[in-house]
Amino acid sequence: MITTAGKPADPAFLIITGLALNAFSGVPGLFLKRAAAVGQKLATLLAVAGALCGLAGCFSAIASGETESFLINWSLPFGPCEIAIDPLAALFLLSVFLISGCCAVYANGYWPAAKQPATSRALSFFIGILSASMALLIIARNGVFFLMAWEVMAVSAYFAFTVESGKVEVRKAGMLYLVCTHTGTMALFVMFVLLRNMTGSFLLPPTASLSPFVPGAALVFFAALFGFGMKAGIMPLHIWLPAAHANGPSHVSAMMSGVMLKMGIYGIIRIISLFTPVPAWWGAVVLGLGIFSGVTGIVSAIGQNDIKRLLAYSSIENIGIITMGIGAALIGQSIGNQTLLFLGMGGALLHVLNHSLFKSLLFLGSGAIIHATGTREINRMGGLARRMPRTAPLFLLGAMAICGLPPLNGFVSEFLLYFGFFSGVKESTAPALLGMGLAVTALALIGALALACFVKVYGVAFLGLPRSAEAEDGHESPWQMSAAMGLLALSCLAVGLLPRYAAVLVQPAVFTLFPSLVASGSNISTHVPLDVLGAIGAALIAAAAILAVVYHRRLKSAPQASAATWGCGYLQPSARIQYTSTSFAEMLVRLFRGTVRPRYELPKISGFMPASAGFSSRIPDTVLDAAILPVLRVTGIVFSFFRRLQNGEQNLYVLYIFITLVLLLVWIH
Amino acid sequence: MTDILIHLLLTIFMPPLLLGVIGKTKAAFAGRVGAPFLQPYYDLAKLIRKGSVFSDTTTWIFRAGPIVTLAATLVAALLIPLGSHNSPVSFAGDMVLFAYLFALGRFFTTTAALDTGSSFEGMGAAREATFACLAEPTLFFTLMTLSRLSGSLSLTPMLTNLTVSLWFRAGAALILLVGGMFIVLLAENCRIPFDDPTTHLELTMIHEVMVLDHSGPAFAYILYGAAVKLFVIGAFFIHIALPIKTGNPLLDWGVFILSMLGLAVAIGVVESIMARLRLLRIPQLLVAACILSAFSMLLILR
Amino acid sequence: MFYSLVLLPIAGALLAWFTPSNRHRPLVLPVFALLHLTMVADAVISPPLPSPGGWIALDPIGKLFLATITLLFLACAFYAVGYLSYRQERSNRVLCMGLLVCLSAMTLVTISHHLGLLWVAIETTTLAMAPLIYFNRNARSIEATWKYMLICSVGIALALLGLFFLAYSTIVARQEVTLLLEPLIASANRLSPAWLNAAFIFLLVGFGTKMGLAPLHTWKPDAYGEAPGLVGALLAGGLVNCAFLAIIRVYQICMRADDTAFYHNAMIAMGLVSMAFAAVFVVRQADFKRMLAYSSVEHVGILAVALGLGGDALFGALFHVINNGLTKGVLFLSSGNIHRAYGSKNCEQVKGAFQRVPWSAGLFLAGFIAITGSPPFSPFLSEFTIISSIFGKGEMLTGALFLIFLAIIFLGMASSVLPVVMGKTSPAVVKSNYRDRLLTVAPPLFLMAIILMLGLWIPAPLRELLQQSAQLLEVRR
Amino acid sequence: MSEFADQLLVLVMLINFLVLGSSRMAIAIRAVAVQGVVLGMLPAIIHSFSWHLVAIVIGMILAKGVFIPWLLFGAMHKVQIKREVEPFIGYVSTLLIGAITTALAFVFAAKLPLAPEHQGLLLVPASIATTITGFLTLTTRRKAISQVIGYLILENGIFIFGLLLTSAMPVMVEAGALLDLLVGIFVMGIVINHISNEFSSIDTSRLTALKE
Repeated sequence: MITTAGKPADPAFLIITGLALNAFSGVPGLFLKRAAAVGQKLATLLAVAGALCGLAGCFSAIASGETESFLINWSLPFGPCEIAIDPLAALFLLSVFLISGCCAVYANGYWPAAKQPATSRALSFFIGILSASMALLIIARNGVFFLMAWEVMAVSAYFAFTVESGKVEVRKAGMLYLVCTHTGTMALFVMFVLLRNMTGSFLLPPTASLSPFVPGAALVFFAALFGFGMKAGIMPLHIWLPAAHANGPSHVSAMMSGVMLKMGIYGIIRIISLFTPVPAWWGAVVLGLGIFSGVTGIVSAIGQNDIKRLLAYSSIENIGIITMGIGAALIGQSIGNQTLLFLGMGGALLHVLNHSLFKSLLFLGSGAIIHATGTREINRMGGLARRMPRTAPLFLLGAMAICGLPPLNGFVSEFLLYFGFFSGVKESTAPALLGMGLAVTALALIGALALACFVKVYGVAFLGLPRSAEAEDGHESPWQMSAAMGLLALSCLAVGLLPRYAAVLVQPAVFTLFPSLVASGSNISTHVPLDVLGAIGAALIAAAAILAVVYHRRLKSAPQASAATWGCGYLQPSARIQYTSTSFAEMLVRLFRGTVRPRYELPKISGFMPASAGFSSRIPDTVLDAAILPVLRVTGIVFSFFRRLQNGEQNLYVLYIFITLVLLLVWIH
Repeated sequence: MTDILIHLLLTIFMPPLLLGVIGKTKAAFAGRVGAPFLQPYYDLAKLIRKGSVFSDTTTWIFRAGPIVTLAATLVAALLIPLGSHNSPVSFAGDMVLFAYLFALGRFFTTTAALDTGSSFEGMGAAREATFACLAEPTLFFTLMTLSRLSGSLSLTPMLTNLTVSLWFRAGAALILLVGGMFIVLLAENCRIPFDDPTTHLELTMIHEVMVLDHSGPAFAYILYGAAVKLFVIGAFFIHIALPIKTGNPLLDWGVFILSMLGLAVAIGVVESIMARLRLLRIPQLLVAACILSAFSMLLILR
Repeated sequence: MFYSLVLLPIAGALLAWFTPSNRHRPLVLPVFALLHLTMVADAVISPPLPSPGGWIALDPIGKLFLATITLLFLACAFYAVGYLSYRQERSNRVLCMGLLVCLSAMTLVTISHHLGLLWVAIETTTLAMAPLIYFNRNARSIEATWKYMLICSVGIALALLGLFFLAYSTIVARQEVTLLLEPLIASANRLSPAWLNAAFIFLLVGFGTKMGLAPLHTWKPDAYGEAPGLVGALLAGGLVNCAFLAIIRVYQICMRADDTAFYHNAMIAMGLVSMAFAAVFVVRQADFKRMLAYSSVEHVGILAVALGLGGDALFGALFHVINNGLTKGVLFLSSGNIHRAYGSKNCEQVKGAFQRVPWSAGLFLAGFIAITGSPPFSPFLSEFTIISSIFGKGEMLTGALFLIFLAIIFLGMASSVLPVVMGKTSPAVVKSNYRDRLLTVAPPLFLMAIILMLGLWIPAPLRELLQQSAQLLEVRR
Repeated sequence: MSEFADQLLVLVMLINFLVLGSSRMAIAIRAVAVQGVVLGMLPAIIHSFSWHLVAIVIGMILAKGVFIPWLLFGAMHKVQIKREVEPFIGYVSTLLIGAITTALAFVFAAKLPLAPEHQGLLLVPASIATTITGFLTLTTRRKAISQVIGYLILENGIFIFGLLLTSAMPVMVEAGALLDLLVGIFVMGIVINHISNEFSSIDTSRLTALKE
């Protein structure tokens, strides 16, 4: 139905082939009931082929820097349907294809069809649909078509992460997710309709073609923020996110956190790009939301003891960082600070890519831990580095990357953002200056908190002694899992060491968003010394290597001994006296208890010889537990009051008819 | 070229001297003769030759910790200008790298501590990570103030642009800034009143408790790394506190060395006349530093 | 031709009545349903000439409704064979006959252009349905039947009064006294406004009761809850649409009056109130068939709002008639299977239907996703059209309320449907040997396939038909 | 002629009060039967002769005067219920409300824009008053039989209005309407029977298992 056919080497052709392969990947498995393992292998093969195809398409689309669009002749009454691939779309497609390919490989080890035939079939199918629908929504240029892909994405993600629906918490998480995503989609309904009101068509207008000052534009903006923010998990719309990420299979969590959240970001960016330079307050709102989610997200993450919940909150934090970048870029645009515009948007976009790399890596890593120990509770882990020699360094790399440490990719994107914010501080005046100052401070605080958070995760889960029998029995995961993680880790390192090439990926997307910048002749590399950054990263590695060689020589030339850890005189230290996840975070949680509201269940100790008692602590979600649930509860009470209207008394029912009649008659009168 | 050479030599060889000066000052306050100025060098030489004991629990992280930390600190040392001389490596945005290199060091120090599985080292790691969260904003406030003052985004121009005359123009702001930075200097380098580098009492410490299990060359790396860190952050601090410039390159080097020694003496004095703070007070002091620097930024920006 | 459309099911009903074997009798249903379908297809493609006097004619609106009804009936007929073979212990004579009589009456509703005839046909559907609701013959079903009978009778009586008012308005205005649609439409702007208003109100309340607009919907949950699944499907997908068609006919007349603001507002208000009621009752609804009833209340509310809005929403409303009808078919048929498999329709007891009746559970879930307006199913398209028209007209408050109610209803339905389908069957629940069979699964699957197809591709003839129908409702001044 | 019609209509309204005020079911059933017969005669009085008219009159009288009362009496005997014990609103109050609504019906009818030939007739107020009486019975009485009676009264009210336009209504429709109503009542009768089988009572306030 595509009116303009693409050549085989065409980026659009490759991308659509990749998309179709992904969508189809789980289908053969559905018919291979007896041979589930074959179905899964086939699904992997198709998904990987789709991913390669799609990646090739993305790279060539970015390289060409041009927009290809096609009109599709569809029969739905919403005007013509267009799909288009521009560098911005290609950038987001990059993470879709990369992560879905990795997850498909990973699934073979993590969720082997041989062990779970029924669920693995469903999982392959829905993951295929999920990645295809994400790719589709990225290239959709008709609002209704976008919404269709969007909702298919939302629903297939639901089915993917609730495959183990026998578990209560999975169902609860699914329910929460479904309601939230549906609410968000409704906001998008409104948004696209309002947009249609402005343009007269459901086709997305060209970049920078709408005025943000006409009535309704602000409403579009807020509807987009709500609808897309709900999906992206911007605080306080993140309520579905922790439970959904925690309770799904890990590779689904990786897809959701690594890619699906970004669809929200994509939506926000795409919609804002339709407007001519927007007023500064739009940027301020976005920036404020970003700062709020970033700080609150990471503060909530630190207190978590469930490794996947923790990663989920950290996703909220990273989404916050991305949002900060977008907001700063908008402010930069409106105050005419080109560096800020460039680096805010460039940093945000690069962070989108980076986050999908390292967060997927970490989720896959957490999957490996769960595979090994069967628990998500960090407090029950420990000593896994010895038992999982392949996974541990990969996870460490991911943890370092997410903390934004050089020489990894997280540092590069955060560097761009810092640089942009600093340039704002350096040059701008009062209100924007305040915003940028806050942004720098927030980013610094987030960085330090993230570091504490991931030191805790890595240290408590992988290092020290096993805290439970499960951790004691931990084992390395199959090669497919390590391979998927290895590829992601490698990508993290590559972006960190070759930031110039990462900037090349992002650059065309920034130009697509702000066509006026093309004329300026500058690009990210002219603003930021990316080569030096890469070189310093290499130098750092070299320095460490030299020091390591020296150290190694010294070690060899002197006697070595091994002994138990020094217990400071304590004679029989057991694994249980180690610092735990809870105790590591205790100080920070206490510092931020206004935000995170920890709940402690203290043991009751009474009498002489008290029985054994337990202490547990839990960090509930502040927004969900303190705001949303009480409101829902009150609503429920109000509703149950109204439900008495239908109390089974027929007489009353007749009375309703009469009253309706009378009311209508009175109204007309 | 000469300046770079001097920079490298100073960075490599001077840091332990500062420790020696601090030790001597404290000894003087205590009425003792004290260890010689060069004692830290002897210690390092001794440690590097010594054998090592490793805990059964540890993995390669434990060994990598001191190495990476030292490497990161040394790279950071390349970014900081000493006195009025430019740093060997300077580029726009290097202050962010500067801050994050220390973060990298912190990451490895704390994970290495957790690698031992000791509850004490875990405690130290938790404290280190926690207090860093409070110190980090102060550093960035300072960086923002400096970049605004100098109109640049690189450490060298930011710091070398500071002059004595600035003290006359914006003295109040700079005093606040110096106060904030001094607190961060002490906290980052684990000096009294935050931490006591001389004791090895487990329950009261942050940094020292994390390295309890390290021995031999690794411990040498750690000690040396700590000294370099003190040197680097000290150099940063000196720029703000004593922006004295003579115009003569060699004279400037002298001024710088003297200032650094003076700083070491000052630290020694502080350590001698103050007691270590209660742990609960430390966050308060760090937040105070943060407020000082934020206020100073406001004064400059207004 | 018209007569055969109406009389064919009657012949079927007689055949069913006189078939002695309880086992073979249900086979009459699919045979006649197929015959009816072919005849309808023929009539839709080349509509026969209107009857002399214009009492009976097939306009585009009628075609739409007729096609929906016959499709739905076809699915129900096949389903009935499967269902009744499972319930051999009970005589199905009345059921088979009632279904066919109902089909006949529903057909008559869609083709009659005389309001009196229309009324008679609708009343006939009401009566023919009563014994079907009572099929299970227990205390709950008799209660439901009683309430259904009484409330609907009162409603339909009011509609009759409304018709009288309408006729009287022609007398007062000294026009030709008639209840024929076309003359009334032609003379609508000359009719006495006061009587026309009164007629509108009574007809709205009367047919609204039948349609299930809140707060006139009170019989709905009881009847839908207690009737067998296929009867529920016909009630929700067939009778509701018939009543809506009656309202559309009235609306066609009223839209030609001079001052139509009240009609618009009254429809929108009734629609929103219905959605609000549905929202209140769907939340924490313990009985999943009653929940479907409230979902039906919600959707008639949506239809009413869309009709009240006019403009683009009319296309959406008419399309939604098809979508809602067929989707409700899926939901009721599959929920009937689940009900059978568990011997209960309480969400507390019915959990994890995927394990017992995977196909039905899957269809129920898919139907839920469809009815709540998720792509790629067709209700999304119609609901989106309606929403876009609400906001397109700048009715922000209506739109906001509309969306809030939709969201609450989604929450309520999801929290009932998901545990039923996914969850884990508790060991305390009685084991049953009811399993999915071809005849009980294929019909809803067939409907689901249509919904999916319409969600992705609207055939050009259908689109044209919808547009023509919408134009009939459009006011041309 | 119209004066006689008016007198009959007054009778109809008085019967309304009788039903509202009586607790005995037998009285109510008979009263409604009488009301039906009276109404059946009305078309003959108002309109000129036609076969169409004859059919309606005979049909009405047979259905409302004979068949339905027979059905209701049958149901009543079967369940052994003679009186409405606990109405939602007492008899005196219902009578009072009935009186007020009847008065209001007159006021209201006077304001309606009637065709000139219908001005001053009692048909419209009687129709409104009877309809409301029907509603009143339906909402205040608990027993199923009483509710059927209420429904009948409601029907009668509507029928009275229909008299205004007998000439306008084609036979087929009118006959159809009549037949439908009749079948409706018939079905209700059957349902009542089943209710009494199922609950051994036809107190509809017991029929409240289905709610919310």
